[in-house]
Amino acid sequence: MKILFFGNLREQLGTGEIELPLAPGTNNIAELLEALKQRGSEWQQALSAGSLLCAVNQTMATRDTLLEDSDEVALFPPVTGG
Amino acid sequence: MKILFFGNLREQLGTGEIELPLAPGTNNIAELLEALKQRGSEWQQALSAGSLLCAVNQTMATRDTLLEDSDEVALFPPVTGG
Amino acid sequence: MITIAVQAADFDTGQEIRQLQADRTDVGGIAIFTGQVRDTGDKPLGFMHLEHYPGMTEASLQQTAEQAAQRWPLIDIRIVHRIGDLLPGDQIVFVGVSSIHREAAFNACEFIMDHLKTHAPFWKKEYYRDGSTQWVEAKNTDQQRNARWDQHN
Amino acid sequence: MITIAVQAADFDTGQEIRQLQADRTDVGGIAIFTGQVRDTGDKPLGFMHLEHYPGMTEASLQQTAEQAAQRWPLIDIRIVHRIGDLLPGDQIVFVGVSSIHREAAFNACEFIMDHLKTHAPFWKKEYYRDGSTQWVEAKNTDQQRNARWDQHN
Repeated sequence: MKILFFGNLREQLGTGEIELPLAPGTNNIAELLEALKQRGSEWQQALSAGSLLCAVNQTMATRDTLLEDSDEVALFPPVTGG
Repeated sequence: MKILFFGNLREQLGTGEIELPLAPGTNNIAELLEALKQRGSEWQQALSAGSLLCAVNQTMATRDTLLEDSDEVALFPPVTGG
Repeated sequence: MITIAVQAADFDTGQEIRQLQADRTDVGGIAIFTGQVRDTGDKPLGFMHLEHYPGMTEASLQQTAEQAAQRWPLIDIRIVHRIGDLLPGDQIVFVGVSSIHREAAFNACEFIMDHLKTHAPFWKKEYYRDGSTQWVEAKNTDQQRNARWDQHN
Repeated sequence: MITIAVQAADFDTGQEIRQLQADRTDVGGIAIFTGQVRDTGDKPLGFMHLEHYPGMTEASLQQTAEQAAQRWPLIDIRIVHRIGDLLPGDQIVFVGVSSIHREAAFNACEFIMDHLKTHAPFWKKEYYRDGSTQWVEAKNTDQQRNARWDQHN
């Protein structure tokens, strides 16, 4: 599974993209976030923001959106275009 | 007193402007309209529309706006610019 | 700054917008409306004549712009309205408003159009290709739209 | 017709508007919004960087435009959004909507801006002249403004 990070979150994590096999027990975005938080204190802190948005296959998703290993997941702070 | 007519009203009356001394008893727009209606059946008909707008010295006015002989009065149908 | 023009000549919308943007770094948003001559009635339109009340027209547009400037925090207001004979598809009116914030720009632009439609002394007459003519009737919806701004006061 | 562009290059607002007007005689009104880079904070701005999510950005703007087209009787929608490094005063975004009636054009233009501000994956980072940087924070007022459109449903 490809996971992309944008904006401030990309800077906080020090990476814009990781590849990860979808682990057993990680069925939705909420569970993916919990799994990613185990990667270290920066991850724990950066991914705890309730305002964090997510997209699955380039469409806005929610915490309970289900995941497949072939998905492109993106995590990012609230958008500020326009 | 100069009295201007615009749009459809100008066509109905066949004139865009008349000069008229302010007659005794003609103190406001409503009374001016009544006096003008005496000029003939076209005037009677054209000036009876309740939707008719008026301006005094190039500012929107109402039926009870008071008049002086030096005023520029304008009568016209609802506006349709834009 | 308020800029008003009533003219027979066409206007360059891009140039009008550049005037609103010109060398300023405090403009957050610009809301613009342009109106064109439509040819969507039953009878094909030859041209439209726009009659106006010289002198009062400019004063009326100025007052409308000043009301908008009192109501919202605006930077610049530009209004251009054409008069005379216009062909289908021709530009009639340009209203452009710049502000720090887009909400003020949107509201002011819509307010100016609604106010102009009900207060500025312009009258449209349509000349059809079959030789007949028709004065355009004022729309009740324009009155209603303008009345909204009084309720919001 | 819906036209979407996400690009580093500047755009010509006059040309965008001419595309909306182009040779059509059924357009009654065109509502436009343009946003510029502001320099009104405490620290003088050097430039602003606009990051985006390639692919999703275009899809998101397309969806927003389609929602507007379902909601109001529109003729054309054009959205241009720039990315990369922009200087104070530079144009960021163009939203133009043409319709037979001005009410639909105004509503759709404002809806698209509100939706874009809360849904399109763009992130602004400010680079100040003193060398410091700051990610622009999302505004609660943008969320509230966008929520209005749900209530009106």
